[in-house]
Amino acid sequence: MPEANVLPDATTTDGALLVLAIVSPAAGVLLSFVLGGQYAERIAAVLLPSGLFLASIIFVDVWRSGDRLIYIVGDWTPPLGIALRADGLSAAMMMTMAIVICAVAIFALADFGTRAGSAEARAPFAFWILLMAIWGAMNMVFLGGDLFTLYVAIELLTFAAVPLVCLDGRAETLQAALRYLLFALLGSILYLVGTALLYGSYATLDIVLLSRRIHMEPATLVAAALMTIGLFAKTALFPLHLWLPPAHAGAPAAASAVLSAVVVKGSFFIVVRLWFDVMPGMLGPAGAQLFGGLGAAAIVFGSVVALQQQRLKLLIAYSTVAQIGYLFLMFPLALDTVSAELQSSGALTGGMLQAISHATAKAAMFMAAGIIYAVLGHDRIAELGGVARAIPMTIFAFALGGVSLIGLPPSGGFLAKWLLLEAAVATGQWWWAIVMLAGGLFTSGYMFIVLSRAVAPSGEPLKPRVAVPRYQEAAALALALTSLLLGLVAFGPVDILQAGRLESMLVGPR
Amino acid sequence: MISFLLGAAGFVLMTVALALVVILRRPAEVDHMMAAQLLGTGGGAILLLLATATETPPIVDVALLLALFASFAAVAFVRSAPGQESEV
Amino acid sequence: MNLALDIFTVSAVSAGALFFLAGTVGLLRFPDSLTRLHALTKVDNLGLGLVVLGLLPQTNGLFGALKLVSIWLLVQLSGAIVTQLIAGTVRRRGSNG
Amino acid sequence: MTIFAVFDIGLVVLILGIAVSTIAARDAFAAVIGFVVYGLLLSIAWVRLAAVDVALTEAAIGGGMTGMLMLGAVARLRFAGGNDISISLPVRFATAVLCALVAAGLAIAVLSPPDAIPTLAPMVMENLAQSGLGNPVAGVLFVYRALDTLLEKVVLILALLGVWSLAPDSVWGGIPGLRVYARRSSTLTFLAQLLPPVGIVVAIYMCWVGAKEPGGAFQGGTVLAAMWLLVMIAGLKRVPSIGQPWLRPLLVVGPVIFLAIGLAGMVLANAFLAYPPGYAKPLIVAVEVALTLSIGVALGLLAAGPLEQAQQQ
Repeated sequence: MPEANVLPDATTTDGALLVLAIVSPAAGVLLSFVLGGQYAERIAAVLLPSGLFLASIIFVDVWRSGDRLIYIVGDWTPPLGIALRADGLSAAMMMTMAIVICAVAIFALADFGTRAGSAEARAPFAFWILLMAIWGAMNMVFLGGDLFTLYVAIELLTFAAVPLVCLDGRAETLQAALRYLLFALLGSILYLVGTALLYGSYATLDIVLLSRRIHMEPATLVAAALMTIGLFAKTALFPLHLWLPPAHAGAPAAASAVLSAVVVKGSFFIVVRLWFDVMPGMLGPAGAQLFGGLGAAAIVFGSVVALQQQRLKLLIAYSTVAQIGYLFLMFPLALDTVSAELQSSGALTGGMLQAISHATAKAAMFMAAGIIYAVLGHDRIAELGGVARAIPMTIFAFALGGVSLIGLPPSGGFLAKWLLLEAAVATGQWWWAIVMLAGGLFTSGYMFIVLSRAVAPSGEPLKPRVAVPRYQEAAALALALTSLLLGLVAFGPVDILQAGRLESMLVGPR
Repeated sequence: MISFLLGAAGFVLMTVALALVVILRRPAEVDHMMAAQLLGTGGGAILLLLATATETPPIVDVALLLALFASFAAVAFVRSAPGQESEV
Repeated sequence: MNLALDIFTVSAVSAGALFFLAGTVGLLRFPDSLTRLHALTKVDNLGLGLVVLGLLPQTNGLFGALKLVSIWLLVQLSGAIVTQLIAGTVRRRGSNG
Repeated sequence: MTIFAVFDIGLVVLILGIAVSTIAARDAFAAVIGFVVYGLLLSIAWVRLAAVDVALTEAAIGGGMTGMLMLGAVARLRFAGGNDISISLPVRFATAVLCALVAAGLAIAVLSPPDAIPTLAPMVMENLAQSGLGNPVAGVLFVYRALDTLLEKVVLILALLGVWSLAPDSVWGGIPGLRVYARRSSTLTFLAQLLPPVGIVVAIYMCWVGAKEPGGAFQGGTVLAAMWLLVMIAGLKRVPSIGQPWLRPLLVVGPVIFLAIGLAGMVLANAFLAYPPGYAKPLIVAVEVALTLSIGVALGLLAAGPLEQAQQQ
């Protein structure tokens, strides 16, 4: 193993930004907790935009240099200590999540705003703290260079996400939250057992060191299987998706947007880290086809069930189940047929772009659904008539989100699916292309059902139950537009997703 | 000496195991409540013997915690036992 | 001197172990919960006390010995309390509750 | 050697037996007690595996807090008359299959160890002297992997927030619904007066000894939490409302000091969470003391459960 050929990690200039990205949300959580509900919102109002600013500096930094940012925590290099690393994938995902979280925060001002001088209330206090915690946990997922640090990150993510589900305190959401907790904790434990096995075999959990030492042996295979199943449960990949629809559909709109757009991407990102960075050669053709098969099943199942839904939020939740499936199609498509290794090729770019465009589109759609619910007092799809006239901007945002989910140009979803199709053609795996095209048809189907109901005229002019603040609609529309215009990155920084990948870092023969 | 202490630890473990089987097989819940106390005494004795036999003084601290928590568990048991809420 | 201490340890610990056995036999043979409580707390506490006594010469330093004794005292205390609490429960609900 | 083997085999058989009986128990109360016993026996097993730190944690968590929490849950179920939630056969079957698969996988992994068993332990010990600590576990927790430890404490606070957020809006800022011992009992009062002073001494000792021997903030904090709960259950102290001005500062003081020292390391030492040379041990002890308090309050409130009554003015 060419371990000696590689320079040990060292903190790069600007590496301290990575620490800041993890520490400032944590500080925000602690500070809000102690100062109380009157201040939580204001602290978030300061920290979340600065988080976006921080993410964009890191993004530009990685894009310009084409190399990773590294920070060695505590001045102890791995394997003894922990390294934080930002490669192109991290930077792009951080950026996306910061945008989505900021938009959600603006949207949530209406539901969870605290007026100055009012007493602390339960839901706003919890919401702002949990939102900051999710932001910090996601940054940690993207930057953590150590499998145990990633475990801490997904624990943080779980404990921040589950309470969001039952924030409005209805009994059925409590049940959904409990079911979510059960799946998420089971996933955590399986992941933790896997890391323990890996540590036992290789005496390190650092991703770079591990990727050089790892080799095929029973303990490693068992560890990989356990960790993957655990992460699948957290990502809600079919057939472990049972918790997702009630949890995501039952939560308040702002929470649903975060849960569907942001939280499930955390565990998915660790799957990518695990298989692309730690053990690219271990998945093999059979494993890759299995991942793809589960993804395809998720697409078909999620879409078919979504088509049958009576309620808008449940439809969007099942659409998430289907869209998660797309993320796993990149595994068979990224597998190099000669070396049987997962390659950071166009398929990886396509898959990550799918994650990014789904994040923005789905957040916009859940926000739109929340506005529709607020205006109508229900979200029964059959009775949506006239709503497009009452809140045209919202329906437009919903439609644009749908355009990205279907994969029409110039949306991010289009570019993602284009890259995946290209890989399918190049590797001769036409069956994944069929699945993708079928999924697009299904998606068009349920989008058509909703939109045709929404634009249908109603008997009498619709009286909104509440006046929706303009900024709520604007936040949803902004995210939808982001998702729509994401396809244009083909002319810009799409290559950032390849920046600082491990393969390009290796010196000497592999 | 070491093997004697270990033997004693094994012997106490055996009696604890036997007692546990007896306690946990009885239908009455009050019998079940004795289990934690049993491990406070028996488990404590086993740990103390192990600590001396293996010359690892920190093991004594584990016995200390078991002793401390033996009654605590019983308090929790009694608090949760049926019949409590009827008098609330 | 050392041999004498060792003999002391062996005999005290053996006696303690026998008390543990006696306690278990008591649990096995006694007819109801209240009498079984005696077997559990009184006899086993005596067993632990003898074990502690036997191990005292083997500890190094006063602090270690103090810790051993305090463990025994703690178990004594909790034994007394647990007996009271459980017996109270038994009295309120009957022995088969 | 053989006596060790006999002892270990006996212990393992006993643990497996208790595990099976816990799973097979039809009654929730019996299952919980089986689980508590299982935890206490595990702490002996950890001692035999030379992991005294873990044994201490298991004794405190498994013997004290878990039993407390789960017995509270059993009592709630009984009170609500919902003890007979039946789990459908397919779910039971799927659970059994999953457990069997995980067990089989672990058996394969453990029974086929790598040729040379690599370990970081010598490296940990080699570099430990710099920090002045004697306990390698404390070294891993507070020196090498301090980031993980710090953020785990944030997880604890989030878990507490999750429990609190279950309450109805009307009782926000109110009092957790800990089941206290309703009847005035002189025995319990006696225990609650006598045990906590001892417990506090033990907690301080655990926290202090953690720097050089097994122990530390988590074990000390758990002991503190248990003592606090005991006093509340006996009715000597009221369960505090979560609006108390002292409560939240105590909850976050540990992580905040930890974070502050970590950030100071960026200026005064070489990196985030690095300690200035010569000051490592006093700083770590300070962090441990603060964490002990925070963990104690957090675990106590977690066990006290969701809010139930509004605060009385």
